[in-house]
Amino acid sequence: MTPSPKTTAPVAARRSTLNAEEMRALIRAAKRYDVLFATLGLLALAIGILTLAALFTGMALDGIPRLNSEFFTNFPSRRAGQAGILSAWVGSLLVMTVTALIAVPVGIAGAIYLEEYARKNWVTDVIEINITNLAGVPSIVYGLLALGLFVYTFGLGQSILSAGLTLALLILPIVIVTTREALRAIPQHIREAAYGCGASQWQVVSHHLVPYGMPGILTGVIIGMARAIGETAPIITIGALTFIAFLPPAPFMGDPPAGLFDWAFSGFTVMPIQIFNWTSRPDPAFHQNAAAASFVLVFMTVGMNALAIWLRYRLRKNIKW
Amino acid sequence: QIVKIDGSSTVYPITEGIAEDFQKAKKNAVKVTVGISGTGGGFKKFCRGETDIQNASRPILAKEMEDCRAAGVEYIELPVAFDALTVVMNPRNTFLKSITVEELKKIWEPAAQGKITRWNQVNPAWPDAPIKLFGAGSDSGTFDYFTEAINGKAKSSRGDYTASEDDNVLVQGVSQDVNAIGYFGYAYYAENQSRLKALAVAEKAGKPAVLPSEASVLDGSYQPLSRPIFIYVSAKALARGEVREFADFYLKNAAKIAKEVKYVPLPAKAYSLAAEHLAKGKKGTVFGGKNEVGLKIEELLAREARM
Amino acid sequence: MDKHLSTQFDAELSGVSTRVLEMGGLVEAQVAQALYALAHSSGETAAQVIAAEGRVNQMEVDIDADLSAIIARRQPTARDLRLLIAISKTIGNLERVGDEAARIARTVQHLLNTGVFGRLRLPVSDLEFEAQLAVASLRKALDAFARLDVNQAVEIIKQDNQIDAEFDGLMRKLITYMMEDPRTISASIDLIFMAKAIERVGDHAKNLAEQIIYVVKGTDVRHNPVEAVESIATRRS
Amino acid sequence: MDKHLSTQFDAELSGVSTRVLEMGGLVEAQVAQALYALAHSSGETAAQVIAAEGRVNQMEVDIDADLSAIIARRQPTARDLRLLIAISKTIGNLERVGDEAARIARTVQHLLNTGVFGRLRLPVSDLEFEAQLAVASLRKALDAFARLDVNQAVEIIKQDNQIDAEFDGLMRKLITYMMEDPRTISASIDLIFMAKAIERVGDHAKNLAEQIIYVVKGTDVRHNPVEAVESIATRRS
Amino acid sequence: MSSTTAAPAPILGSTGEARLAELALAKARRKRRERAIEAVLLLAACVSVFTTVGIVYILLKESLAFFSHVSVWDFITDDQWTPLFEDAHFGIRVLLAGTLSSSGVALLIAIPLGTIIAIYLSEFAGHRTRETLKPILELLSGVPTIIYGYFALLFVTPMLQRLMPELPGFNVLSAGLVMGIMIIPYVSSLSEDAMRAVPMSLREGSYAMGATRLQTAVKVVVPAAFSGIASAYILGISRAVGETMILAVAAGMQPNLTLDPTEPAATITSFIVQVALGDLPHGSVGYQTIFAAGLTLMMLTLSFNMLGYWMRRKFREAY
Amino acid sequence: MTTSTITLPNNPPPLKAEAKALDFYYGAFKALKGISMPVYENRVTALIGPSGCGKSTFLRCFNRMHDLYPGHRYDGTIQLLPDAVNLLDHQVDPIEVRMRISMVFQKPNPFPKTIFENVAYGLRVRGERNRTYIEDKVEAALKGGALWEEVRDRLDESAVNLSGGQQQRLCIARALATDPEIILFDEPTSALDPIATGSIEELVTELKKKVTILIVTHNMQQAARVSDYVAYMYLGELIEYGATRDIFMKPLRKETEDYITGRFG
Amino acid sequence: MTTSTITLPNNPPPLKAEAKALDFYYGAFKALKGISMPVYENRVTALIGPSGCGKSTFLRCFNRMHDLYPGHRYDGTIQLLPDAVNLLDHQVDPIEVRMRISMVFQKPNPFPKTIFENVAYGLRVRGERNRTYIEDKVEAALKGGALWEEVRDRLDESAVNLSGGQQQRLCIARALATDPEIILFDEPTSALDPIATGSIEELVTELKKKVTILIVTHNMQQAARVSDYVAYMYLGELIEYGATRDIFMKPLRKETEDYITGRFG
Ligand SMILES: Nc1ncnc2c1ncn2[C@@H]1O[C@H](COP(=O)(O)OP(=O)(O)OP(=O)(O)O)[C@@H](O)[C@H]1O
Ligand SMILES: Nc1ncnc2c1ncn2[C@@H]1O[C@H](COP(=O)(O)OP(=O)(O)OP(=O)(O)O)[C@@H](O)[C@H]1O
Ligand SMILES: [Mg+2]
Ligand SMILES: [Mg+2]
Ligand SMILES: O=P([O-])([O-])[O-]
Repeated sequence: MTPSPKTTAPVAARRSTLNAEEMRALIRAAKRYDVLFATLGLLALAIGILTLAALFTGMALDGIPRLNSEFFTNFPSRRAGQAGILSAWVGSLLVMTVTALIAVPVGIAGAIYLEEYARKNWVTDVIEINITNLAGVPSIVYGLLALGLFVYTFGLGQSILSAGLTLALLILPIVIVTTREALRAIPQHIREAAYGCGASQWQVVSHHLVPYGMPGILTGVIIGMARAIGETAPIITIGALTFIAFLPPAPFMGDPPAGLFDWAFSGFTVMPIQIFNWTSRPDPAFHQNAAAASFVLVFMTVGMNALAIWLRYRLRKNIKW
Repeated sequence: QIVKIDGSSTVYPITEGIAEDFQKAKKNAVKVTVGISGTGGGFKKFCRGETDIQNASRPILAKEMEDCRAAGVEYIELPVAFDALTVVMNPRNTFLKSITVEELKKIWEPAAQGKITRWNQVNPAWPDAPIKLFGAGSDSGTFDYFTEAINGKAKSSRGDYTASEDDNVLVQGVSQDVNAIGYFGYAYYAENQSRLKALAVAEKAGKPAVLPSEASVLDGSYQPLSRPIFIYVSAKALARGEVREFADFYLKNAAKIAKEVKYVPLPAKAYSLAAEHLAKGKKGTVFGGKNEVGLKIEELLAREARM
Repeated sequence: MDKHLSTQFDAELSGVSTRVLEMGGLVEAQVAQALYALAHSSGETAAQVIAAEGRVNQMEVDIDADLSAIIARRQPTARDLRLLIAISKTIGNLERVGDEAARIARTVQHLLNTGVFGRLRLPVSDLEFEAQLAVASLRKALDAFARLDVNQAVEIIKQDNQIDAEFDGLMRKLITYMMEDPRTISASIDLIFMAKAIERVGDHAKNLAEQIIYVVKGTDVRHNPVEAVESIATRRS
Repeated sequence: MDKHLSTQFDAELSGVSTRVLEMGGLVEAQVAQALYALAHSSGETAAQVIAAEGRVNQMEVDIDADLSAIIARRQPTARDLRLLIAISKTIGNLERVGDEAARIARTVQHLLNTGVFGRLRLPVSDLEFEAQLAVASLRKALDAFARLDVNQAVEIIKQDNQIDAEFDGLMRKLITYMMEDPRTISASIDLIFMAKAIERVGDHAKNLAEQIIYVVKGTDVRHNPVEAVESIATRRS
Repeated sequence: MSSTTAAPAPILGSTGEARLAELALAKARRKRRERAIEAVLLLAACVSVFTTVGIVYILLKESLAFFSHVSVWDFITDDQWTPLFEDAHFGIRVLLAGTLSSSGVALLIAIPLGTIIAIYLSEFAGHRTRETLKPILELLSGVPTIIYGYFALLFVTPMLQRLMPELPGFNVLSAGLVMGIMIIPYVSSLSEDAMRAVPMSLREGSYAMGATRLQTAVKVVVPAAFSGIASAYILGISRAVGETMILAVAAGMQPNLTLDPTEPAATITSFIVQVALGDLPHGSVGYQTIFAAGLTLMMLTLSFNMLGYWMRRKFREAY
Repeated sequence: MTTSTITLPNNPPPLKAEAKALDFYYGAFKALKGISMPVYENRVTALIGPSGCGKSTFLRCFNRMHDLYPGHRYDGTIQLLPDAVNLLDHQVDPIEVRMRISMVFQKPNPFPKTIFENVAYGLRVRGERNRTYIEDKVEAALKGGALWEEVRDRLDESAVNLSGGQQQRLCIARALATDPEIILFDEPTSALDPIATGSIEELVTELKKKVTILIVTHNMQQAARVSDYVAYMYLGELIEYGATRDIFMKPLRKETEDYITGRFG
Repeated sequence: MTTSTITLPNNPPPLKAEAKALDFYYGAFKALKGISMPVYENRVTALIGPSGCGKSTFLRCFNRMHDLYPGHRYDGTIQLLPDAVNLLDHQVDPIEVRMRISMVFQKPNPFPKTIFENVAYGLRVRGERNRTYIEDKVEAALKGGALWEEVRDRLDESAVNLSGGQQQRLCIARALATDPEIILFDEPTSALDPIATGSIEELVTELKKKVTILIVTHNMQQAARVSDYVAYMYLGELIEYGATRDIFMKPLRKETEDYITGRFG
């Protein structure tokens, strides 16, 4: 390169442009770090993914032999070979239903209030800190709360409803935070456009913000649910059952109106409790059951995560600003 | 028609087996649920009248009796099996053949905390190797029982040991460490004999060291570490046919199931006595709100009979 | 010409072009009338021509105002800008044509007032021929302007010589007249100025033609010899 | 005038203004030289004047090109645009002043060639007075233009009458001459045309002045009576 | 306009005052409806507040009972934690130490690895790689923690023991490591989101200066995304501090006043879960300890969150 | 405070609105200072001025957009004619105002819904349910927005897939669908390329046949091109108001001239 | 394929770069088609054309910005003079190219660092450590970016707090700090208000004394104002290249004229 003295500033006696050789050396050196870091990144990823793989293979090796149809259709039994997870997965399903039915509307509504209605002042700040803080409260504490509140104070007993409510509270912060995030990601000009058309605040919310925020909201809900489905401690605290050799009444099939919700007041067990119980049994055959059940549970979360990703992808396609 | 049971996880396997068979026998006409809130958590519910039957790995305590009284819950105490707390070591351990209560105390008493850390401090015959301790969590009935039996005072124990609610965890711990010693329920030992070795316990120096086994428990020679476990049946619930039926069924089948899940059944006499109590509706506890150790079966039966 | 994205701009441009043509028509008529007044010694017609001057002036001012408004509002470039610039020059020329017409008309009035027409024999018909050439040139120029016809523009420029030649001939003739009859001096001078005015009309027509070439070809051909202009105008861009 | 954000634009504007003044200086000199040639019968000077015409023409074309480039590139509005438009008109006027000077010079050459100066007594000095007025007017106008001085512009417009009056006087005088001595007719007509040219220079100076008022006041004052112009020019905006 | 449209009243009709009155009426009507909706939403927003209030109430109520038995001073200064023993000591420091060392280990894994992964995914990996690996990695946070517990105990600990034969079967290290791996996606996903959100124009600005990927990532993207990354860290910390089952299973539950991660230790959470599921009679002092411990934990996480909130405020970069 | 130089036309068209002594506050910050200005019916009035001078603020007073954010305050009036209601009156529901006065924003902001639903939105908000009526209106509005030909066959496609210029015309159609009396444009072309800009400008001049238009633009040339009247604002004050042609050829105030000629800085 | 109309100046300044038969592909899409064009030293060359015609694509070839994204392909060459390196050569490291050719983007994109660090960034990337040298360079660059006076007292404040126009000048200073041979500007003022735009334009004309400039703008007036040469592109092709004055007064190609005069659409 030419050493043409182009800079007029006297300070730049030395041009910062290096000669070609120097520059190439410099670039080579800098690029070495790139490669180094990329290796490091892959390594870090590998640690995570290998862990996951180890977990999976471990579970699979132990559990897959147990994964036959009876495993899914049998109730628990003292004989490991006959024990199944019927009551557990049905229970999990029902509890998740309650959780979703509570957490989704309440979480979205709360988030809407905080994001769209509430004045931005210290109260909102406090609520905000409060919510992030709730996200860090150990789940067992929710169990303690739920025991006092739902089981005893509200007299809901050790029911699917109590459990659903507890988990709903547990994931509420997640739903609220992600919903707020989703709402915040909707540009202000969309709101202004809607208001500009003469929409009222509620119309803006219901016609625009919620539908457009849906991908984010759903992701949050599903992530929350995935967390809830694996929770053990709070549900044990409120008194989930371990042995339950029958299913709750079929949802919404009883005699209306009261009968419709019989199921919600039924006793139940859920997957993690079944697993927890089986792992703590002395007979190693049960440990196999636990591995199999864990495998099922992890697959349920995987399924939910996949659903979240798919939904996010599907719904986002037509929403851009 | 539901029979609700909750409480100890120790008793759970027996109750579960009973419930399973009972439901089958009743062709699912009666539903039985069993929870594992722990003896304490279970009693809370039981004394509020929320459960029909309580699994308990220890007798009801004064505080809980009071709660029950306050709520007007009366109960019938039914011992259903023995659990032999088993002192275990690593199978590769070569120097431990047996141990005396004395020595156990030396290891486990509060004063040992931080001091007794090597085997030769307990018994000079033993090598100069670190002691690795594993024991029940301090919130469990097992812990209470063991401390009372060994250290003479419930809940009086050194604190620097690995505790776990989950006995499998302890099994794991002991099986991994040559210098380990630990204690937990017999069933865990029984299921893991390949990985653990039970340690014969001598009640006193000079007395013969006894290994835990059905026979040694039944004949009362495994002392002081065998303890009875119970169910408490709510008197009010007993009025319901299915609960009574279940309780009867329980006592009838307890021996079989207990064996099956590796507990030590009570002598047949004990079950018939219990059945009698049940039939008569004899309420209350024979323990006066305290845990007791070293209770032999005969004594228990005697007390029961006195009720 | 193709349409702009902005119909408003199109409308403004065509509006101003129309007004230019209108102005052109007006001054063309003025010149014709002035010559009529001269040929027919019509004081009335002369007066009309003079009266029209105000209108022409006003048109110049108005169109100029429009032009600057369009420039200010539309930021024209290239052909649009050249058109506006050409129009600006064109209306200046037209206004001056109007001036020449008025000058002729005023001279006619002057001659009528002094009664010269009755008394003297003047070569008015010679003037007429020059005038016809000039008016034809002007008309052609306006026509070419309306169609932005470069070929016609070149023709006009080529023909400008003719008018100049006519003027020179007329001059010589008039000088002879004056020499012959000194009483005609004053009137002849008037005639000379009229002839000059007519010659100027031709010049203006030529200027217009040059502007047309500028609009279409983008080259300013003023002050160039005819041949150069022709070659520029016929060059394919 | 205040600075633009764009120094380039400022430079372009002042560049074009400078060139206008330069052109003005050139044509002013041309006029002066032409008159010198006339007064001193200097064929040489006359030739110089004629030679300069090409330069003036070129300047007009160049400045015009600059103007359109500035308009195309800078999107000027308001005062800037008015200035550019005024310059466009001004250089047209200046070019015509140059033409008049050349015309005078050519006539001087013609007179010299025909040897008239030697043979005849012509009222060249009268012409000189008119010429002085006109040149003064032009100089003043250029000066006012440089400073965008409205007051001076008004003065120039007011003084245009004087030149016109001079021209009329001269005309009458020349006609007398011609009548007296028909031999002078041809030369006198030449003189008349020269006088007319000088009068036109005055007109152009006046036009310049009008443009100054346009730039500063934003009002097109052409074709208005002097009083109206004065009132517009002195109105406080 | 067709007659079918409800709203805007004809333009003409009434003017001035009269029109104003009409408009006021319409406004009042609309206001009422909107108010009702707002009230419902507010109620929903308050659920989380109620939850906190409930938690705090329960924790405080029982803690107060607890502190009537145990002095706060002892609670803070005692260096033994044996609340359920005959010779009861209530030195929360012991549990805090466990919590800190386990969180420390976890964060020492999760924060660097999470950050590196985030940078790698956001700045180095191709679109495909990112879109496949990120969700896979996120699965790590979806695995029930009890499974991790056993993984730590049965897989990681023996592995570590091969490297460190002295390592006890229960130790904070292995639990912490696994916990760290579990937390990685919390850190990496959120950080990656934050880095994604950094406008491409900023990156292009850096590359255009001749920067390499790493230079761009470290000098431009990370600082620009710092507030988001900090949130991710805070969440990771909260998660680490609040994690229960892994520690309950694998860390040994041994209340040791030590920060040495190769030792077994008990943490606040594992203590709580242990006691809450145990045999203690409710209402006993022993049982109440879990509330005091829970309160301590909550204060701990609260202070982290406040810190995080303050940091986000301070470092929120506009771009 | 400076007084404004307001040149009213000799033969004024009917008034559509009129601001009188309008002050506006963002909290304690006075963003508009005593603005008085006419808005003529079926004319385009452009607001120009340097960034931050309050153009948008002024514009957004006309549909009470400020009401969406806390801490604002209006003083003075904006009369909407002919019914002479003060838009800023507390009694007047901003929603009512917005139904009568539409707005088109800087960035095209179609809703991520179908093209049809975007245009129909204003009608839906008004509770309109008659399907054929809505369809007719949508078609008319899209025609008014010079978009009908381009989208007639894909009314059910998502609006976000349109090009920027089309999106902005869609937003205009959306604003038109409810027959507003005034349309407010806030820098409607600043996000568009010159060709899209040209078509929007063309549309604006087309629209004024039917509706009164107020447009904020930071592009002086654009103001010059599209507007009939121009208001030059500076630091929250109205400096000069007059016919566009006059403002751009011969503004009366030196401030205006300096801004227009690029002498500001 | 159309052939380009290229009018080279009579007395050409030295060449700084020259594109020859440049094709560019985004995947299978050919975005640039056989572009050949000179870039003269110390001159401003503007690229204009309708949206999507490939202006930015062409510009970004000069600093190999496309290399950041997968699926691109260059055909043809861009010679950088005087050393006659083909910038697009696979052997040439894009980082090296970028060190020699700076770029300023559409939206001001200061790094969220201090003003000083922003300007020093390029030096730091080059591994420069000498503090006084860096300080001198930063000062010189800020002076070159006409920002020194405004920020000299707050070099340690965050750059994101500057106004848009200042940010853009900062980005220019950042680009200047490393003494680039060419600076590429991609619509550098489209996010700015007219006054800030004016000052950037002024700066660009100032800068060309020291450095060669290539600027993309969708504002034809801007191209007219700042550039010495203009290239009009359409659908990936170079339609016409010539001196700015000629292009804007008298383009040779009808396509160019139509675009410039607003007849495109
Ligand atoms: N929400 C707000 N809170 C406080 N001040 C504000 C707010 N919005 C605008 N301002 C201030 O009010 C003044 C006017 O702002 P406005 O947005 O109306 O300017 P503008 O003329 O539209 O500028 P631009 O051309 O940049 O859009 C500015 O000084 C601005 O800083
Ligand atoms: N990353 C990309 N992948 C595929 N095609 C692209 C990509 N970027 C641009 N294009 C296409 O290449 C063509 C040229 O784009 P480019 O951005 O260079 O246009 P431009 O002239 O700069 O337009 P604008 O004025 O809108 O910035 C367009 O057709 C565009 O759609
Ligand atoms: Mg604005
Ligand atoms: Mg581009
Ligand atoms: O659960 P336990 O009561 O048996 O310890």
